[in-house]
Amino acid sequence: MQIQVYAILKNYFDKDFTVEEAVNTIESLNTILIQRNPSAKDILAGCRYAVNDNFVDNQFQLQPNDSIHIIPPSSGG
Amino acid sequence: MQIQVYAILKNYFDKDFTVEEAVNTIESLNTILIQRNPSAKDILAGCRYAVNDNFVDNQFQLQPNDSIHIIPPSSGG
Amino acid sequence: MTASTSYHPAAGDNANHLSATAIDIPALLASAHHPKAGAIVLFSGETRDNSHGREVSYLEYEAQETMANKMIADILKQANEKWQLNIAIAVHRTGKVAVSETAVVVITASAHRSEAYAANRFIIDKIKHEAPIWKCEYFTDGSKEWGGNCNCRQITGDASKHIYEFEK
Amino acid sequence: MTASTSYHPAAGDNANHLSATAIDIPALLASAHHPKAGAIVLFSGETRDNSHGREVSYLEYEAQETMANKMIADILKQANEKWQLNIAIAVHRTGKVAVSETAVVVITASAHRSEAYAANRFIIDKIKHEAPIWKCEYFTDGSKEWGGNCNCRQITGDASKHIYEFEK
Repeated sequence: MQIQVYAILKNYFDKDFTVEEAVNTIESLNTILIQRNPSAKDILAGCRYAVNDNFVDNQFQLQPNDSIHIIPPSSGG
Repeated sequence: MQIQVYAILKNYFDKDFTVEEAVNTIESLNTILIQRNPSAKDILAGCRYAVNDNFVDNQFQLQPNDSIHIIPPSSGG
Repeated sequence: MTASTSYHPAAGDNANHLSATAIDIPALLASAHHPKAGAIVLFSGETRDNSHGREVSYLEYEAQETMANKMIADILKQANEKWQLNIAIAVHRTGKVAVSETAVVVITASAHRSEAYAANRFIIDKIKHEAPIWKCEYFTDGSKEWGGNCNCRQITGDASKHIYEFEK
Repeated sequence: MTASTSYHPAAGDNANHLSATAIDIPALLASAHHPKAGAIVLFSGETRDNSHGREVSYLEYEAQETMANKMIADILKQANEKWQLNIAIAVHRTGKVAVSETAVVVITASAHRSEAYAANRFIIDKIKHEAPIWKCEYFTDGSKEWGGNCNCRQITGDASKHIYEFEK
Protein backbone atom coordinates (compact mmCIF):
# COMPACT_ATOMS: atom_id res chain seq x y z
CA MET A 1 0.00 0.00 0.00
CA GLN A 2 1.47 3.30 -1.14
CA ILE A 3 1.39 6.22 1.31
CA GLN A 4 2.21 9.85 0.59
CA VAL A 5 2.55 12.50 3.28
CA TYR A 6 2.85 16.27 3.17
CA ALA A 7 4.17 19.30 5.00
CA ILE A 8 4.86 18.76 8.70
CA LEU A 9 4.31 14.99 8.33
CA LYS A 10 7.57 14.88 6.37
CA ASN A 11 9.30 15.58 9.71
CA TYR A 12 7.96 12.18 10.88
CA PHE A 13 7.84 9.97 7.78
CA ASP A 14 9.39 9.73 4.34
CA LYS A 15 7.44 11.68 1.76
CA ASP A 16 6.52 8.41 0.00
CA PHE A 17 6.63 5.01 1.56
CA THR A 18 5.04 1.61 1.47
CA VAL A 19 3.08 -0.28 4.09
CA GLU A 20 3.38 -4.03 3.50
CA GLU A 21 1.27 -5.11 6.45
CA ALA A 22 -2.31 -6.16 5.71
CA VAL A 23 -4.58 -3.24 6.66
CA ASN A 24 -8.30 -3.17 6.03
CA THR A 25 -9.27 0.26 7.29
CA ILE A 26 -7.86 3.72 7.74
CA GLU A 27 -8.06 3.12 11.47
CA SER A 28 -5.75 0.11 11.29
CA LEU A 29 -3.39 1.97 8.97
CA ASN A 30 -3.26 4.81 11.49
CA THR A 31 -2.35 2.34 14.23
CA ILE A 32 0.52 0.97 12.16
CA LEU A 33 1.85 4.45 11.44
CA ILE A 34 1.84 5.33 15.15
CA GLN A 35 3.73 2.10 15.84
CA ARG A 36 6.34 3.14 13.28
CA ASN A 37 6.73 6.59 14.78
CA PRO A 38 5.01 7.10 18.14
CA SER A 39 5.98 10.81 18.20
CA ALA A 40 3.66 11.34 15.18
CA LYS A 41 0.56 10.39 17.18
CA ASP A 42 -0.68 13.91 17.98
CA ILE A 43 0.08 15.21 14.51
CA LEU A 44 -1.73 12.31 12.87
CA ALA A 45 -4.76 12.93 15.08
CA GLY A 46 -5.14 16.32 13.36
CA CYS A 47 -4.81 14.95 9.84
CA ARG A 48 -7.29 13.60 7.34
CA TYR A 49 -6.85 10.65 5.03
CA ALA A 50 -7.58 10.75 1.34
CA VAL A 51 -7.89 7.73 -0.91
CA ASN A 52 -7.75 8.30 -4.64
CA ASP A 53 -8.09 12.03 -4.04
CA ASN A 54 -11.21 11.83 -1.87
CA PHE A 55 -11.35 12.32 1.87
CA VAL A 56 -12.40 9.18 3.69
CA ASP A 57 -13.33 8.39 7.27
CA ASN A 58 -11.67 5.99 9.73
CA GLN A 59 -13.87 3.03 8.76
CA PHE A 60 -13.15 3.30 5.05
CA GLN A 61 -12.27 -0.13 3.61
CA LEU A 62 -8.87 -0.09 1.96
CA GLN A 63 -7.85 -2.08 -1.10
CA PRO A 64 -4.24 -3.28 -1.44
CA ASN A 65 -3.55 -1.01 -4.44
CA ASP A 66 -5.10 2.16 -3.00
CA SER A 67 -3.02 5.30 -3.09
CA ILE A 68 -3.32 7.03 0.27
CA HIS A 69 -2.52 10.66 1.00
CA ILE A 70 -2.33 11.96 4.54
CA ILE A 71 -3.49 15.58 4.65
CA PRO A 72 -2.48 17.87 7.54
CA PRO A 73 -4.66 20.89 8.38
CA SER A 74 -4.42 23.56 5.68
CA SER A 75 -2.00 26.45 6.02
CA GLY A 76 -2.35 28.03 2.60
CA GLY A 77 -2.86 31.68 1.81
CA MET B 1 -21.00 87.29 -6.11
CA GLN B 2 -19.68 84.41 -8.19
CA ILE B 3 -21.67 81.17 -8.26
CA GLN B 4 -20.59 77.85 -9.72
CA VAL B 5 -22.91 74.88 -10.12
CA TYR B 6 -22.33 71.24 -11.00
CA ALA B 7 -23.90 68.18 -12.54
CA ILE B 8 -27.70 68.22 -12.67
CA LEU B 9 -27.79 71.89 -11.60
CA LYS B 10 -26.35 72.74 -15.02
CA ASN B 11 -29.79 71.76 -16.39
CA TYR B 12 -31.20 74.73 -14.42
CA PHE B 13 -28.44 77.36 -14.34
CA ASP B 14 -25.34 78.35 -16.26
CA LYS B 15 -22.26 76.57 -14.97
CA ASP B 16 -20.84 79.94 -13.79
CA PHE B 17 -22.85 83.03 -13.17
CA THR B 18 -23.01 86.17 -11.09
CA VAL B 19 -25.54 87.33 -8.52
CA GLU B 20 -25.49 91.12 -8.35
CA GLU B 21 -28.22 91.43 -5.72
CA ALA B 22 -27.09 92.08 -2.17
CA VAL B 23 -27.27 88.78 -0.28
CA ASN B 24 -26.11 88.30 3.28
CA THR B 25 -26.74 84.63 3.86
CA ILE B 26 -26.91 81.35 1.99
CA GLU B 27 -30.63 81.33 2.76
CA SER B 28 -31.21 84.63 0.95
CA LEU B 29 -29.03 83.48 -1.96
CA ASN B 30 -31.13 80.35 -2.20
CA THR B 31 -34.30 82.44 -2.36
CA ILE B 32 -32.88 84.50 -5.23
CA LEU B 33 -31.89 81.38 -7.15
CA ILE B 34 -35.38 79.93 -6.81
CA GLN B 35 -36.80 83.22 -8.09
CA ARG B 36 -34.53 82.97 -11.12
CA ASN B 37 -35.59 79.43 -11.84
CA PRO B 38 -38.58 78.17 -9.81
CA SER B 39 -38.26 74.66 -11.32
CA ALA B 40 -34.89 74.29 -9.53
CA LYS B 41 -36.52 74.50 -6.10
CA ASP B 42 -36.65 70.76 -5.33
CA ILE B 43 -33.19 70.12 -6.71
CA LEU B 44 -31.69 72.98 -4.69
CA ALA B 45 -33.32 71.61 -1.54
CA GLY B 46 -31.13 68.51 -1.90
CA CYS B 47 -27.91 70.45 -2.47
CA ARG B 48 -25.26 71.82 -0.13
CA TYR B 49 -23.48 75.13 -0.40
CA ALA B 50 -19.73 75.50 -0.17
CA VAL B 51 -17.88 78.79 0.31
CA ASN B 52 -14.18 78.83 -0.39
CA ASP B 53 -14.22 75.03 -0.55
CA ASN B 54 -15.91 74.47 2.81
CA PHE B 55 -19.48 73.38 3.34
CA VAL B 56 -21.56 76.04 5.09
CA ASP B 57 -25.03 76.13 6.58
CA ASN B 58 -28.00 78.31 5.64
CA GLN B 59 -27.13 81.05 8.13
CA PHE B 60 -23.56 81.46 6.90
CA GLN B 61 -22.76 85.18 6.40
CA LEU B 62 -21.63 85.84 2.84
CA GLN B 63 -19.04 88.41 1.78
CA PRO B 64 -19.41 90.12 -1.61
CA ASN B 65 -16.28 88.46 -3.01
CA ASP B 66 -17.02 84.96 -1.80
CA SER B 67 -16.81 82.17 -4.34
CA ILE B 68 -19.82 79.91 -3.90
CA HIS B 69 -20.17 76.34 -5.15
CA ILE B 70 -23.49 74.53 -5.08
CA ILE B 71 -22.92 70.82 -4.50
CA PRO B 72 -25.58 68.26 -5.46
CA PRO B 73 -25.65 64.88 -3.70
CA SER B 74 -22.71 62.71 -4.70
CA SER B 75 -23.00 60.17 -7.47
CA GLY B 76 -19.40 59.11 -7.84
CA GLY B 77 -18.00 55.61 -8.03
CA MET C 1 0.88 58.99 -10.71
CA THR C 2 2.13 55.91 -8.91
CA ALA C 3 3.87 57.41 -5.92
CA SER C 4 1.68 60.46 -5.62
CA THR C 5 -1.62 58.64 -5.16
CA SER C 6 -0.79 56.64 -2.06
CA TYR C 7 -1.39 57.77 1.43
CA HIS C 8 1.77 57.49 3.44
CA PRO C 9 0.95 58.15 7.06
CA ALA C 10 4.37 59.57 7.81
CA ALA C 11 4.44 61.90 4.83
CA GLY C 12 0.90 63.25 5.02
CA ASP C 13 -1.14 63.37 1.85
CA ASN C 14 -0.14 65.52 -1.09
CA ALA C 15 -1.54 63.06 -3.60
CA ASN C 16 -3.84 63.76 -6.47
CA HIS C 17 -6.87 61.53 -6.06
CA LEU C 18 -8.49 62.57 -9.32
CA SER C 19 -7.36 61.60 -12.77
CA ALA C 20 -8.61 62.95 -16.10
CA THR C 21 -6.99 60.07 -17.94
CA ALA C 22 -7.15 56.25 -17.69
CA ILE C 23 -6.03 54.95 -14.29
CA ASP C 24 -2.94 52.76 -14.55
CA ILE C 25 -4.04 49.96 -12.22
CA PRO C 26 -0.99 47.71 -12.67
CA ALA C 27 1.27 50.64 -11.75
CA LEU C 28 -0.82 51.48 -8.68
CA LEU C 29 -0.89 47.85 -7.61
CA ALA C 30 2.86 47.55 -8.09
CA SER C 31 3.27 50.51 -5.74
CA ALA C 32 1.09 48.89 -3.09
CA HIS C 33 3.40 46.08 -1.98
CA HIS C 34 4.78 46.46 1.51
CA PRO C 35 7.03 44.05 3.44
CA LYS C 36 4.77 44.29 6.51
CA ALA C 37 1.57 43.75 4.51
CA GLY C 38 0.23 40.22 4.15
CA ALA C 39 -2.97 41.36 2.45
CA ILE C 40 -3.69 43.72 -0.41
CA VAL C 41 -7.28 44.40 -1.46
CA LEU C 42 -8.10 46.28 -4.64
CA PHE C 43 -11.52 47.55 -5.66
CA SER C 44 -12.16 48.73 -9.18
CA GLY C 45 -15.49 50.37 -9.94
CA GLU C 46 -16.15 50.00 -13.64
CA THR C 47 -18.73 51.24 -16.10
CA ARG C 48 -21.46 48.68 -16.73
CA ASP C 49 -23.13 48.36 -20.15
CA ASN C 50 -26.54 48.85 -18.57
CA SER C 51 -28.28 50.97 -15.96
CA HIS C 52 -31.88 50.77 -14.82
CA GLY C 53 -32.64 48.55 -17.79
CA ARG C 54 -31.17 50.92 -20.37
CA GLU C 55 -28.10 50.32 -22.52
CA VAL C 56 -25.21 52.52 -21.46
CA SER C 57 -22.75 53.89 -23.99
CA TYR C 58 -20.35 55.55 -21.53
CA LEU C 59 -20.22 57.63 -18.34
CA GLU C 60 -18.83 61.06 -17.80
CA TYR C 61 -17.68 62.19 -14.37
CA GLU C 62 -17.52 65.75 -13.13
CA ALA C 63 -15.97 66.81 -9.81
CA GLN C 64 -15.52 69.85 -7.64
CA GLU C 65 -11.88 68.97 -7.79
CA THR C 66 -10.30 70.81 -4.89
CA MET C 67 -12.98 69.64 -2.46
CA ALA C 68 -13.12 66.10 -3.83
CA ASN C 69 -9.36 65.73 -3.60
CA LYS C 70 -9.27 67.01 -0.04
CA MET C 71 -12.19 64.82 1.03
CA ILE C 72 -10.70 61.65 -0.46
CA ALA C 73 -7.40 62.41 1.29
CA ASP C 74 -9.33 62.81 4.53
CA ILE C 75 -11.21 59.53 4.03
CA LEU C 76 -7.90 57.70 3.50
CA LYS C 77 -6.55 59.31 6.66
CA GLN C 78 -9.60 58.14 8.64
CA ALA C 79 -9.21 54.61 7.30
CA ASN C 80 -5.54 54.59 8.18
CA GLU C 81 -6.22 55.73 11.72
CA LYS C 82 -8.93 53.14 12.17
CA TRP C 83 -7.08 50.13 10.74
CA GLN C 84 -3.34 50.96 10.79
CA LEU C 85 -2.90 50.36 7.09
CA ASN C 86 0.43 49.98 5.37
CA ILE C 87 -0.94 51.45 2.15
CA ALA C 88 -4.13 53.32 1.24
CA ILE C 89 -4.65 54.52 -2.31
CA ALA C 90 -7.72 55.98 -3.99
CA VAL C 91 -8.09 57.54 -7.42
CA HIS C 92 -11.33 58.62 -9.10
CA ARG C 93 -11.71 59.40 -12.76
CA THR C 94 -13.09 62.59 -14.21
CA GLY C 95 -14.27 62.86 -17.82
CA LYS C 96 -15.42 60.07 -20.10
CA VAL C 97 -15.20 56.45 -18.87
CA ALA C 98 -16.09 53.72 -21.37
CA VAL C 99 -17.79 50.41 -20.54
CA SER C 100 -15.43 48.10 -18.56
CA GLU C 101 -13.04 50.97 -17.85
CA THR C 102 -12.22 51.89 -14.27
CA ALA C 103 -14.06 54.87 -12.78
CA VAL C 104 -12.57 54.55 -9.31
CA VAL C 105 -9.90 52.40 -7.73
CA VAL C 106 -9.21 51.81 -4.03
CA ILE C 107 -6.21 49.81 -2.78
CA THR C 108 -5.56 48.93 0.85
CA ALA C 109 -2.75 46.91 2.37
CA SER C 110 -2.40 45.67 5.94
CA ALA C 111 -0.76 42.91 7.94
CA HIS C 112 -3.89 40.73 7.90
CA ARG C 113 -6.79 40.47 5.50
CA SER C 114 -9.74 41.53 7.68
CA GLU C 115 -8.41 45.06 8.00
CA ALA C 116 -7.59 45.40 4.30
CA TYR C 117 -11.12 44.32 3.29
CA ALA C 118 -12.89 46.46 5.90
CA ALA C 119 -10.84 49.57 5.16
CA ASN C 120 -11.30 49.14 1.43
CA ARG C 121 -15.07 48.94 1.79
CA PHE C 122 -15.11 51.92 4.15
CA ILE C 123 -13.14 54.05 1.71
CA ILE C 124 -15.24 53.29 -1.36
CA ASP C 125 -18.54 53.75 0.50
CA LYS C 126 -17.39 57.08 1.93
CA ILE C 127 -16.14 58.31 -1.44
CA LYS C 128 -19.40 57.37 -3.13
CA HIS C 129 -21.56 59.11 -0.54
CA GLU C 130 -19.44 62.13 0.34
CA ALA C 131 -17.02 63.20 -2.36
CA PRO C 132 -18.40 65.91 -4.67
CA ILE C 133 -18.16 63.80 -7.82
CA TRP C 134 -21.03 63.24 -10.22
CA LYS C 135 -21.78 60.71 -12.89
CA CYS C 136 -23.63 61.47 -16.10
CA GLU C 137 -24.90 58.40 -17.90
CA TYR C 138 -24.89 58.52 -21.70
CA PHE C 139 -27.21 55.93 -23.19
CA THR C 140 -26.97 54.26 -26.58
CA ASP C 141 -30.30 55.86 -27.57
CA GLY C 142 -28.57 59.25 -27.47
CA SER C 143 -30.13 60.45 -24.22
CA LYS C 144 -28.20 61.34 -21.08
CA GLU C 145 -29.00 61.58 -17.41
CA TRP C 146 -27.28 62.77 -14.24
CA GLY C 147 -27.78 59.80 -12.09
CA GLY C 148 -27.47 57.50 -9.16
CA ASN C 149 -27.37 60.23 -6.55
CA CYS C 150 -26.81 59.47 -2.93
CA ASN C 151 -30.27 60.06 -1.48
CA CYS C 152 -29.51 59.41 2.17
CA ARG C 153 -30.85 62.85 3.06
CA GLN C 154 -34.36 61.62 2.40
CA ILE C 155 -33.81 59.14 5.23
CA THR C 156 -31.45 60.98 7.57
CA GLY C 157 -32.88 64.49 7.05
CA ASP C 158 -29.34 65.88 6.94
CA ALA C 159 -27.25 66.24 3.78
CA SER C 160 -24.09 65.57 5.78
CA LYS C 161 -25.39 62.31 7.32
CA HIS C 162 -25.19 59.15 5.25
CA ILE C 163 -26.11 55.50 5.56
CA TYR C 164 -22.97 53.63 4.59
CA GLU C 165 -23.10 50.10 3.19
CA PHE C 166 -20.12 49.05 5.34
CA GLU C 167 -22.22 49.70 8.45
CA LYS C 168 -25.04 47.41 7.37
CA MET D 1 -2.59 31.43 -17.61
CA THR D 2 -4.97 34.31 -18.16
CA ALA D 3 -7.96 32.59 -19.70
CA SER D 4 -7.51 29.27 -17.98
CA THR D 5 -7.71 30.50 -14.39
CA SER D 6 -11.15 32.11 -14.50
CA TYR D 7 -14.34 30.38 -13.65
CA HIS D 8 -16.80 30.75 -16.46
CA PRO D 9 -20.12 29.39 -15.31
CA ALA D 10 -21.17 28.32 -18.78
CA ALA D 11 -17.92 26.57 -19.59
CA GLY D 12 -17.36 24.76 -16.31
CA ASP D 13 -13.94 24.85 -14.72
CA ASN D 14 -10.93 23.33 -16.41
CA ALA D 15 -8.58 25.93 -14.98
CA ASN D 16 -5.34 25.38 -13.19
CA HIS D 17 -5.59 27.09 -9.82
CA LEU D 18 -2.03 26.37 -8.80
CA SER D 19 1.06 28.01 -10.19
CA ALA D 20 4.67 27.05 -9.61
CA THR D 21 5.85 30.40 -10.97
CA ALA D 22 5.10 34.05 -10.16
CA ILE D 23 1.42 34.94 -10.62
CA ASP D 24 0.92 37.56 -13.33
CA ILE D 25 -1.59 39.77 -11.53
CA PRO D 26 -1.91 42.47 -14.20
CA ALA D 27 -2.74 39.77 -16.75
CA LEU D 28 -5.33 38.17 -14.46
CA LEU D 29 -6.86 41.54 -13.68
CA ALA D 30 -6.98 42.44 -17.36
CA SER D 31 -8.93 39.21 -17.94
CA ALA D 32 -11.44 40.08 -15.21
CA HIS D 33 -13.26 42.96 -16.88
CA HIS D 34 -16.82 42.23 -17.86
CA PRO D 35 -19.37 44.58 -19.45
CA LYS D 36 -22.02 43.57 -16.87
CA ALA D 37 -19.65 43.96 -13.91
CA GLY D 38 -19.60 47.28 -12.07
CA ALA D 39 -17.29 46.01 -9.35
CA ILE D 40 -14.07 44.04 -9.38
CA VAL D 41 -12.41 43.04 -6.11
CA LEU D 42 -8.91 41.60 -6.02
CA PHE D 43 -7.23 40.06 -3.00
CA SER D 44 -3.52 39.37 -3.00
CA GLY D 45 -2.06 37.42 -0.10
CA GLU D 46 1.62 38.29 0.13
CA THR D 47 4.59 37.11 2.16
CA ARG D 48 5.28 39.34 5.16
CA ASP D 49 8.81 39.95 6.41
CA ASN D 50 7.85 38.75 9.88
CA SER D 51 5.82 36.03 11.57
CA HIS D 52 5.22 35.53 15.29
CA GLY D 53 7.95 38.07 16.00
CA ARG D 54 10.57 36.39 13.85
CA GLU D 55 12.13 37.74 10.66
CA VAL D 56 10.96 35.81 7.61
CA SER D 57 13.26 35.21 4.66
CA TYR D 58 10.72 33.54 2.36
CA LEU D 59 7.89 31.01 2.31
CA GLU D 60 7.62 27.76 0.48
CA TYR D 61 4.23 26.26 -0.40
CA GLU D 62 3.47 22.63 -0.96
CA ALA D 63 0.15 21.26 -2.20
CA GLN D 64 -1.64 18.03 -2.84
CA GLU D 65 -2.15 19.41 -6.30
CA THR D 66 -4.97 17.37 -7.76
CA MET D 67 -7.11 17.76 -4.64
CA ALA D 68 -6.24 21.43 -4.13
CA ASN D 69 -7.08 22.25 -7.71
CA LYS D 70 -10.40 20.45 -7.55
CA MET D 71 -11.31 22.04 -4.21
CA ILE D 72 -10.51 25.56 -5.36
CA ALA D 73 -12.59 25.00 -8.48
CA ASP D 74 -15.44 23.83 -6.26
CA ILE D 75 -15.12 26.86 -3.97
CA LEU D 76 -15.34 29.19 -6.98
CA LYS D 77 -18.42 27.31 -8.15
CA GLN D 78 -20.07 27.70 -4.73
CA ALA D 79 -19.30 31.43 -4.73
CA ASN D 80 -20.69 31.82 -8.20
CA GLU D 81 -23.92 30.05 -7.29
CA LYS D 82 -24.32 32.12 -4.16
CA TRP D 83 -23.61 35.56 -5.66
CA GLN D 84 -24.08 35.23 -9.45
CA LEU D 85 -20.61 36.49 -10.26
CA ASN D 86 -19.47 37.57 -13.68
CA ILE D 87 -15.91 36.46 -12.97
CA ALA D 88 -14.29 34.35 -10.26
CA ILE D 89 -10.57 33.67 -10.39
CA ALA D 90 -8.26 32.08 -7.84
CA VAL D 91 -4.63 31.03 -8.15
CA HIS D 92 -2.37 29.79 -5.37
CA ARG D 93 1.39 29.56 -5.60
CA THR D 94 3.45 26.49 -4.93
CA GLY D 95 7.19 26.64 -4.28
CA LYS D 96 9.22 29.56 -3.00
CA VAL D 97 7.48 32.94 -2.48
CA ALA D 98 9.68 35.88 -1.48
CA VAL D 99 8.66 38.75 0.81
CA SER D 100 6.06 41.02 -0.88
CA GLU D 101 5.40 38.45 -3.57
CA THR D 102 1.90 37.07 -4.10
CA ALA D 103 1.14 33.67 -2.56
CA VAL D 104 -2.52 33.66 -3.53
CA VAL D 105 -4.79 35.87 -5.60
CA VAL D 106 -8.59 35.96 -5.74
CA ILE D 107 -10.53 38.12 -8.19
CA THR D 108 -14.31 38.48 -8.22
CA ALA D 109 -16.49 40.62 -10.46
CA SER D 110 -20.20 41.32 -10.14
CA ALA D 111 -22.78 43.92 -11.06
CA HIS D 112 -22.59 45.64 -7.65
CA ARG D 113 -19.83 45.85 -5.09
CA SER D 114 -21.38 44.08 -2.08
CA GLU D 115 -21.41 40.75 -3.92
CA ALA D 116 -17.86 41.12 -5.23
CA TYR D 117 -16.50 41.85 -1.73
CA ALA D 118 -18.49 39.10 -0.01
CA ALA D 119 -17.65 36.47 -2.60
CA ASN D 120 -13.97 37.42 -2.55
CA ARG D 121 -13.80 37.03 1.21
CA PHE D 122 -15.71 33.75 1.08
CA ILE D 123 -13.32 32.32 -1.51
CA ILE D 124 -10.09 33.23 0.28
CA ASP D 125 -11.37 32.06 3.67
CA LYS D 126 -12.48 28.74 2.21
CA ILE D 127 -9.19 28.24 0.36
CA LYS D 128 -7.19 28.98 3.49
CA HIS D 129 -9.16 26.57 5.66
CA GLU D 130 -9.93 23.78 3.22
CA ALA D 131 -7.49 23.48 0.33
CA PRO D 132 -4.64 21.01 0.96
CA ILE D 133 -1.90 23.61 0.65
CA TRP D 134 0.81 24.14 3.26
CA LYS D 135 3.18 26.93 4.04
CA CYS D 136 6.71 26.43 5.34
CA GLU D 137 8.25 29.55 6.84
CA TYR D 138 11.98 30.03 6.32
CA PHE D 139 13.43 32.49 8.82
CA THR D 140 16.50 34.67 8.41
CA ASP D 141 18.18 32.81 11.29
CA GLY D 142 18.27 29.72 9.06
CA SER D 143 15.48 27.83 10.82
CA LYS D 144 12.26 26.72 9.18
CA GLU D 145 8.80 25.80 10.39
CA TRP D 146 5.61 24.35 8.93
CA GLY D 147 3.18 26.87 10.17
CA GLY D 148 -0.06 28.69 10.58
CA ASN D 149 -2.27 25.63 10.38
CA CYS D 150 -6.00 25.91 10.43
CA ASN D 151 -6.82 24.62 13.92
CA CYS D 152 -10.60 24.79 13.72
CA ARG D 153 -10.83 21.10 14.59
CA GLN D 154 -9.82 21.91 18.16
CA ILE D 155 -13.00 23.97 18.38
CA THR D 156 -15.39 22.14 16.07
CA GLY D 157 -14.19 18.63 16.85
CA ASP D 158 -14.40 17.74 13.15
CA ALA D 159 -11.56 18.18 10.64
CA SER D 160 -14.09 18.93 7.91
CA LYS D 161 -15.87 21.69 9.91
CA HIS D 162 -14.29 25.15 9.93
CA ILE D 163 -14.94 28.53 11.45
CA TYR D 164 -14.72 30.93 8.53
CA GLU D 165 -13.83 34.58 9.05
CA PHE D 166 -16.52 35.68 6.57
CA GLU D 167 -19.16 34.27 8.89
CA LYS D 168 -18.02 36.29 11.89
